[in-house]
Amino acid sequence: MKSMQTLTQRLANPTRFMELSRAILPWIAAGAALFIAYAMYLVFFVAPPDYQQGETVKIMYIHVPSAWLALMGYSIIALSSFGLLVFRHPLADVSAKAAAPIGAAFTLAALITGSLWGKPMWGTYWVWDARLTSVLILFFLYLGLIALRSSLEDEALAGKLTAVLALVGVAILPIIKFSVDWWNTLHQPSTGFTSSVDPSMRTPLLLSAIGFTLLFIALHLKGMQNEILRRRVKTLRLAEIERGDRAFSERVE
Amino acid sequence: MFRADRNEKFLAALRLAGRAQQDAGGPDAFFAVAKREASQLYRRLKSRTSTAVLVNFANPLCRRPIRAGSSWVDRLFLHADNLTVERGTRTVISALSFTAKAGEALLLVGPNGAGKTTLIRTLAGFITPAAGTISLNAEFTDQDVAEACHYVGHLTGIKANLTAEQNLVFWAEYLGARESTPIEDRVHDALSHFGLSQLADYPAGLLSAGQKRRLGLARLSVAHRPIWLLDEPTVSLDAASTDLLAKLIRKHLANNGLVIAATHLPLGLEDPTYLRLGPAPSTGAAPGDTLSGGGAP
Amino acid sequence: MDLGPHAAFIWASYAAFAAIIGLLIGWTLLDGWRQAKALADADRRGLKRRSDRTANQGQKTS
Amino acid sequence: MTGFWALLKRDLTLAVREGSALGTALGFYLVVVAMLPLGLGPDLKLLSRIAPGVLWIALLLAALLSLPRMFEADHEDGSLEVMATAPLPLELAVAAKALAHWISTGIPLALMAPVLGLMLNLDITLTPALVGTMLAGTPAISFLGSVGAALTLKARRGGLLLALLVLPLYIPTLIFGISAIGFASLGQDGLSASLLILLAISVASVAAAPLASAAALRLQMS
Repeated sequence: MKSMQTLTQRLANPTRFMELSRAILPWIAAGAALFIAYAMYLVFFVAPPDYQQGETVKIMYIHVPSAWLALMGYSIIALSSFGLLVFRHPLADVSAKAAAPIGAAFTLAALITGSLWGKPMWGTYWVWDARLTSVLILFFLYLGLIALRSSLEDEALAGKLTAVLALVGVAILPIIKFSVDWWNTLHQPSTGFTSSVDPSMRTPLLLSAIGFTLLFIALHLKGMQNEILRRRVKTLRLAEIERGDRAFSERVE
Repeated sequence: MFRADRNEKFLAALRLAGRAQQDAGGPDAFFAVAKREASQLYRRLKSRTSTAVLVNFANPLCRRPIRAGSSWVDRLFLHADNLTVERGTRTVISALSFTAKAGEALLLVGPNGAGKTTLIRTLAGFITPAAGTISLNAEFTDQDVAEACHYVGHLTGIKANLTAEQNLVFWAEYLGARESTPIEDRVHDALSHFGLSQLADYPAGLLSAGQKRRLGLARLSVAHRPIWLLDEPTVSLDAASTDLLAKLIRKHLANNGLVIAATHLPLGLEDPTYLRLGPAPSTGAAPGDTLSGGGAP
Repeated sequence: MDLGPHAAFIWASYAAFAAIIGLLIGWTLLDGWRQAKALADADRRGLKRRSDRTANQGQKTS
Repeated sequence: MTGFWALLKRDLTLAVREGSALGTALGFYLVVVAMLPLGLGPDLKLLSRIAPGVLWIALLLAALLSLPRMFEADHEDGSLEVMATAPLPLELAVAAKALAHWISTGIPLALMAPVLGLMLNLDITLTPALVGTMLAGTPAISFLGSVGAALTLKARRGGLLLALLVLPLYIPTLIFGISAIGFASLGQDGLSASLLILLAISVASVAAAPLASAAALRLQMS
């Protein structure tokens, strides 16, 4: 915990963070593009069809990373919320706010690809099975976070309240997962990286997962930069308004 | 409802208007005549049928917008004739009569709860008086009094999510009739008059309380209305803004406008007439003192 | 690259995925550009942040 | 009449700027529809039979969420009173606001219904009938809702009271909406009869509701 502390402290200062993130962002983006391109090449030209599903298994290469990134996104938000409420880390709120839409987008992608994958496999677009339903509920939690934050005027308060909601969400998520699993276990056991997926399919899946994770991090850093710039613009405007107000009232005396 | 003969008269009016349009040139004259005919019809309807709501619905078609910029008739006046207004069970204003003439400022004075706000809201048409009438002079008789008034209450009427300029453009379009100067100029003049032009494209939510208040007052000068009803306009205004407001009021009065304000601070006006409401202070001035009284608050 | 009988679903899911992630990337870049422009506009209007103002307080004579 | 378009334009810009009103309504719609199978169990045949009814009722509830804000926002910052002194009568102002509510909430909800239909295993051929009936029915929801919003403007728990007042008014729209979809599923041409009645209800509420709302607002302001 000690080294992590100093790292986050060093990043605490927004300008310091801007310089650092501007430096590493292009590398991450390039890495993401590289991994994704190579993974897609493998998926479409090299990977063998599944013995049962045939070619539709190709959807797995984007469905599984999306579901994984949906969960990673929520854990980033939970971590940032914890940092904001406990350590009062100045950038935690920015990180939580930037991660929410990206996580929600990947959750939505996981839902859509999952339902399109479900049609050939189970005959209907939407099947109320445990794993898809859990991802759907995760999507609701994301919507809740974004809606709560956007409906409060005072940004600082909105950040803290959303952090509380995120922590409540992360506490309840395993319970939801368990109850939904108990409620209906139609879905095949989750394709862990090492389990029944045969080696030739595992490498593209791994590469695609790494690629999309890098993409997530790149988007997250860029989102945080935008948020910092937006707050800077707002403080500048408020300063000008306050100075304008003072100058106006001094003008007459 | 339209009997044949009335129909005939209406058509005759339209034909007359058609001919009038050729010599006067331009559709405006045609609309003016058609509207005057319709408004007379509307006034007969209004007096006879009790369903004010339904008739009100036909209102927009027969009203004549107040021609802005044209030299107002300097004999514009607002006359209240033994006005009685009740709030719940309490009679707040009883048998009050007064006349306010163009170019005059009428300041309502009196203790809190004396009915200043109630009188202003009655003039603005929000409260229907228990008895008595409020009317404008002959020139605007077919006008609803409220439509000739700017009402400035305690709230600013500013939308936080719109920029300062968008707020004023909306009010100019919504309140103003067809006016000579284009909306952009009116908005820019209003913003510069109140020292807000620097913040024109900032969301109004970011502005300070004083600036929001001034933006609310700027509404007075973007839409052209002869009568200004101000309910304690100087509350939460600093000295500089009060001075600007006084300047705007003086310009409005010079332009034959009429201002009725409930205020504690004298708005720096030369010779406002005072109308005391509520129980007479120890100086013994009778309530509802007629205009000539002019006792200092 | 024959995608078998259910090719339509594979293409549909990749297209949907690309659309969502593409929109996300596009929106993030657009937002970044807009904030940078707003900041540049604010600087052009001579607004100095408190820290900048105190920083160059020394040099300015006024 | 320029005031009418100015007010409509302003309300639509505000609806876009404050995205959360629409977002909450859509989110609520999604959650209500998604909760139902969790309650009733994942039996697809049962779900597909009750799908139209569920989608319609969830739409009514979702539309209710954003109704209280229709007049509250303007009441809080004083714009409502200034609007009452405008040349445009209050009835047309209320009509503009209800129309803005329909465009910014009613239509998106109706267009989202087919997506949720997938979750309830709604038979795809019914989707056009579903969206059609919803687009025909939602004007009545916005305009009748504006009456409720005007009545409960100063009530403390306005949202709850509004739901109680307005839901009974929605019953005809609900009944004819569902029957129109029912006819469509049987493939008869009965669809046009129920749909026409649904449209009649909507047009009637567009014409009559503003009168009641404006009268209620005038009382609120006096």
